[in-house]
Amino acid sequence: MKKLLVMALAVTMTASMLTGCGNSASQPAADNASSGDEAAADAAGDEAAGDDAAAEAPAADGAVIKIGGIGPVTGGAAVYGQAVKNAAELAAKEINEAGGINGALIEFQFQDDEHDAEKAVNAYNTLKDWGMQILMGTVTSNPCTAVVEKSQADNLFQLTPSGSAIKSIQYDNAFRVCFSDPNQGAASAQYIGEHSLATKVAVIYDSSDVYSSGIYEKFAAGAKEQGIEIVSAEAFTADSNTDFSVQLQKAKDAGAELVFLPIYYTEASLILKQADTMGFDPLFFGCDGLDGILAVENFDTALAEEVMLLTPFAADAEDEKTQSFVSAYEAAYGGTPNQFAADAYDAMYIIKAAGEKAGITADMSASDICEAMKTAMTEITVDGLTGEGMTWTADGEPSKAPKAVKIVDGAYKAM
Amino acid sequence: MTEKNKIMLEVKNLSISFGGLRAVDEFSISIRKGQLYGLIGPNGAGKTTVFNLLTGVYKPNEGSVVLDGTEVTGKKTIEINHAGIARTFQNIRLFKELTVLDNVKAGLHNQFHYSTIEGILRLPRYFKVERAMDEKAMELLKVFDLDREAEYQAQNLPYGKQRKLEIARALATNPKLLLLDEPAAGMNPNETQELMDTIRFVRDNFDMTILLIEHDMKLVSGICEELTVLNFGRILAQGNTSDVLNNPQVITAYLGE
Amino acid sequence: MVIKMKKSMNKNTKNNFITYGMVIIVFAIVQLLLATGHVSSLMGGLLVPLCTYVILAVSLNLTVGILGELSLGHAGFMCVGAFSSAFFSMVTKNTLPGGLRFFLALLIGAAAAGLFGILIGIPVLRLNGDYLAIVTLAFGEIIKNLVNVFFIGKDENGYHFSMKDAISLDMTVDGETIINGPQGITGTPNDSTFLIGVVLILITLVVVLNLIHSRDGRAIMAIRDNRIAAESIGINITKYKMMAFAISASLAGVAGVLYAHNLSTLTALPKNFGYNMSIMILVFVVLGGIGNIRGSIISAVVLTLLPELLRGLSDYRMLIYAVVLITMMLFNWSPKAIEWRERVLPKNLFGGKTKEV
Amino acid sequence: MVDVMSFVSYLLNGISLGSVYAIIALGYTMVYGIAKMLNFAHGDVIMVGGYIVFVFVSTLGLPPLLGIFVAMILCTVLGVTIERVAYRPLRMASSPLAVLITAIGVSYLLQNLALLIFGANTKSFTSVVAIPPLKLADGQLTISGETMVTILVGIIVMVCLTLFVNKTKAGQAMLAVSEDKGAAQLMGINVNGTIALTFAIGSALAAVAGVLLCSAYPSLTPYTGAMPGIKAFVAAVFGGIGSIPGAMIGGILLGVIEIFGKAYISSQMADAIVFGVLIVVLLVKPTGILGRNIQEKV
Repeated sequence: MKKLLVMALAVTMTASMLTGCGNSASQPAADNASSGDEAAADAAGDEAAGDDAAAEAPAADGAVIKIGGIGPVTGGAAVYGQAVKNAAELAAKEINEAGGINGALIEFQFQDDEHDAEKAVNAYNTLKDWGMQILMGTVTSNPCTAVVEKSQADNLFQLTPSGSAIKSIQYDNAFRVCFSDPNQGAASAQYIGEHSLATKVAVIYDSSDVYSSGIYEKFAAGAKEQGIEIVSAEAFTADSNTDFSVQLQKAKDAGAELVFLPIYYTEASLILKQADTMGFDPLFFGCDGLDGILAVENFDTALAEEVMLLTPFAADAEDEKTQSFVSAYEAAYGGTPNQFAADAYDAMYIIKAAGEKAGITADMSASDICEAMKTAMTEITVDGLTGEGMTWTADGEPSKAPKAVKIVDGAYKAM
Repeated sequence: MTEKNKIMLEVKNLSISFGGLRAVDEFSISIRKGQLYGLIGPNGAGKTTVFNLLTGVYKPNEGSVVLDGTEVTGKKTIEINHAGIARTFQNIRLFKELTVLDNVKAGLHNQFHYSTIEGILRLPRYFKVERAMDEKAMELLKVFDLDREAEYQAQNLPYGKQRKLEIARALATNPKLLLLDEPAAGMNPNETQELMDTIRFVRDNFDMTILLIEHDMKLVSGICEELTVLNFGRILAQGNTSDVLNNPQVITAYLGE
Repeated sequence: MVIKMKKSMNKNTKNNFITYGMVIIVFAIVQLLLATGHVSSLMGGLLVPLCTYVILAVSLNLTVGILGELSLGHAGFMCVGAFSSAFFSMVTKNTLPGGLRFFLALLIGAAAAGLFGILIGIPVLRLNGDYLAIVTLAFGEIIKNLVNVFFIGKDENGYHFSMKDAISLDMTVDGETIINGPQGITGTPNDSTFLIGVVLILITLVVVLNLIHSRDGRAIMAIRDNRIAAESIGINITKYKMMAFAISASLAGVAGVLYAHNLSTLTALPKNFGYNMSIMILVFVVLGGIGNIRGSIISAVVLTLLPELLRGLSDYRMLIYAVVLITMMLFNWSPKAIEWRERVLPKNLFGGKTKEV
Repeated sequence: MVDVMSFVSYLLNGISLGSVYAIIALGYTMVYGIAKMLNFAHGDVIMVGGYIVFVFVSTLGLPPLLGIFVAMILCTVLGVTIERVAYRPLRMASSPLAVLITAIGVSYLLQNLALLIFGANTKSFTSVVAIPPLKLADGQLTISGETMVTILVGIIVMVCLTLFVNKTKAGQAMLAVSEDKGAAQLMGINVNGTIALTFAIGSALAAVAGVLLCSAYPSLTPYTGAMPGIKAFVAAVFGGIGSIPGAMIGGILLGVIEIFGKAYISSQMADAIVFGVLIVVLLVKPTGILGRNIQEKV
């Protein structure tokens, strides 16, 4: 039996080496991965290099900057990782068509982490073997916290599009595009307070999720300052996220005028439907996780009427930049991009902007690039899909204004 | 009372019902030390149920069981084994995936001791005790002519040898009373003859008291000194082997009306 | 006669030493490759996880293969070991030297998981078969769920505890949340190394293999093969079931310690401590051969490496993984495939039918 | 007054959640009872059923009933194929665990196939139930049309299955196979055929369950079936696995316990409560509420 397993291992390795061979020719010489005779790792590294590279051929002189991406493209959180992967590949293609970064083309590779910290580290190491110079990731918070530990040790520049926990960018090599969780929670409380939307608020949050519970905590603190009373705060978990009748019933019984939903749109669409069924019609207020709800295939947008959300991105915003992104994304991948896609798209352009400011070149080591980028990040100002005039502080946090939008007639309307 | 006539097993009025049916009704028996005692009766008479009552698999509704002066009525199987009753099963229950040797060594479990830690760290006592266990187990296997198959997996033994191994395993627990449930079932006449010799040998050399259930009349009349006949859960006849076998009621029960 | 006995003892011992030797040789080769810089980052990063999964597979095999009970909650014990030890390490991060701290963390993780094994074993081991499986699954999910509502913080007034949210900890401004519910524990020191991992594998193997070939192991396997007969020869069923279950749990706890100290972030997600993980470990055990310890080691390694090696297939990766898993299962277990293998392939390739332990 | 009202409301919500568990559990218990295997892929067949109806009804615009019919047929084909290819070769394997692991492989396979074909994006399922919600007590209590239909379908399925098993020849063959495969074979029963039929029925039920699950909770992803599948299995164990009415009762009880746990104890610990109750039930009654007690003969 065990010999059989050994054989299986051998077959797998041989097979993956064979599939890798066709592509390995296109691997640039600049590959600084430790090219060991550890057959397994080589096989994986080699083929991955050619396989995922986002459709752009290296420049004639072979000068490419290797940008890696990490996020879940399988498993329960796949929807976020796939959006980031698609948008980043789109951005890389556009940047390359426009001449790349300082003349060097981008080679982009995205690795799956299944929304698991350990797999994320594996993905990071795979990218390192490939010769990654800059990391655009990871998509989800907890894996991001695990990876930042490694990227800091390697002194590799990391920009996460959507890793929103405080500790996800706790080192100076890491920056992010999205708001941090506490930032969103506080901003939401402030917005509700300042616009006198409600005095009695109920919260429904995902207690098994870092993002959701992180926002909730700061929201609760912020609400106190604003004099908003939280009349009910009910949780759900990843294992029981289909029925929300209890949470809604409690909010209703407590007389909540507004229900704050610091959660993702998949669950939110169910909550809206169930609230409608039970005839509960308060104001619903969400954060950037709610963006995407209108793009859920076949969703009855009437249910989301009057829902408000603080989001840096709205897929049907009127500005030219958003519209061209959305149409390009739809043409390439089908489906409307969500805020994760927008964050990733911005991330690639931010890397470009910082890279140009720092004057990075393809032959620089990852560590040199990191040193240059760290400084450049605090000096640049980027107009992106998720914010005008975005700037960064040395601790990695972005400074941009959240936009509050309201869903009217099945579309976002700025408030 | 002399040592020879000491009562080893004293059962009084043992009864059990399953859903209203009296499976065993007022069963009483008295077996002297060193005796070879037979329990016979037609199929479904309740013989195996008596064994299950004696070994604590079932708890009796009424009655008492006294083993060598110790009350064991209603105790758990393991306590009864510790008190000194060991058994074999009608449908063989060996430790199939263990070796023949390990089956017997499992039987020796409570005769030899070393702690879990000594076993895991393989301290000197582990080797010493294991060696002693091996020797003792091989000695027992030899009695049953199983020593050459010591390393076989128990499930690979031929049927007759599996029956013998079960007896060896029961003996390994160092019992005062051995219960054999149809030890000759499925054996050919030669094997049965051999088994009879073995059972006698065990009785004589291990100073054992044996109660056996058997259908093979040749074996029963050949080795049992006394018999009890069960029919429909009740005692039909009891006493000296030849007397019982000539009892007209017994003959009717066996041959039918 | 005596010669024969010695032989049997030697055969077991020899078999065990082949297993130890295999681990040590692989370790030596990897060390050599590491020293000469021939190991990729991916492989380097996988070394500790591989050790973790090997320990998990071997420890579950004790329950499934040796005790013969199906447990679907093994990840729960790993979770207990991981969180208890990570909590300890966080608390003593600045007071104890690294080596001693990790040693104590290992003991704490093993003890905590073992204790849970006993607590859970008391009710659970009365059940049989699939019912036992479903109850262990339930316990695993309960552990995961409870860890997610655990909040422990520390400030100058001492420790604070809550099972609602971090706000309820009611700490002063510079208080530090150590276990933060779903956000778990962040900043655990990275104490796990490949060397420690391999040493722990060897310890696990010594414990499990020597247990199997001892008086207690015989009793455990006797219960597996025939509970009623085991009872009839005076073996204490509850005691030995508990012993196997608790040892299995505490070894899973050790794996949890290794896991927790390999990543700087520790959270209890369905993915890493839910029934998915329990099932994954069971897959290692069954694929490697139930009761076959060496098989567990190999299949844990193969199945952990496989998805990483398939990374090049990008979108098709997990699909191919599923297909390979099904195919391997059919090939390894289907009576027809076994027959075919024995007929077509040379015998020595598969080492005959003898059951190895 | 509010308290009584909300209690009744929770109860109704629990029943409606439970009815979904119940209908999944019926398929689970059927397959387990006959084939004696934990079919971990059952939840994923439910997901496939959901996607098929989604494609035919929401995208292609077929009438819902026709869509359900198509889904039942396709799921039946899928179920029988899975049984033939992945499970049957292992039925005689030396350990029953082999087929359990293969079922897990099949579960991964179906999830990842769906991920490749439909993507990870949530699809919003249009309810196939056109009945408006029933409002009671001035609209303070509502019973959705989906709940009413689910319970009704659950009862119909339960009655039909019971009749089928007890009154038809094929059903009797199933009982015989579930008692003793070897003896059934000797009696001239086609064991392979009977088990295939069981999978066919179980998978058709999974399609129905998928439609009702997605109608009640209209979000469809490749992982939609996994957790309800596990919970429905728990429900089947609750009720006494193998027992058809047990699955129905177990499912509804599980739903009610889950909702009450959330409402009156802690919404964060809902899972722990559900599984905790399961453990208590099994310790008191080791074969579930309606399960038969089987003692090993010595």
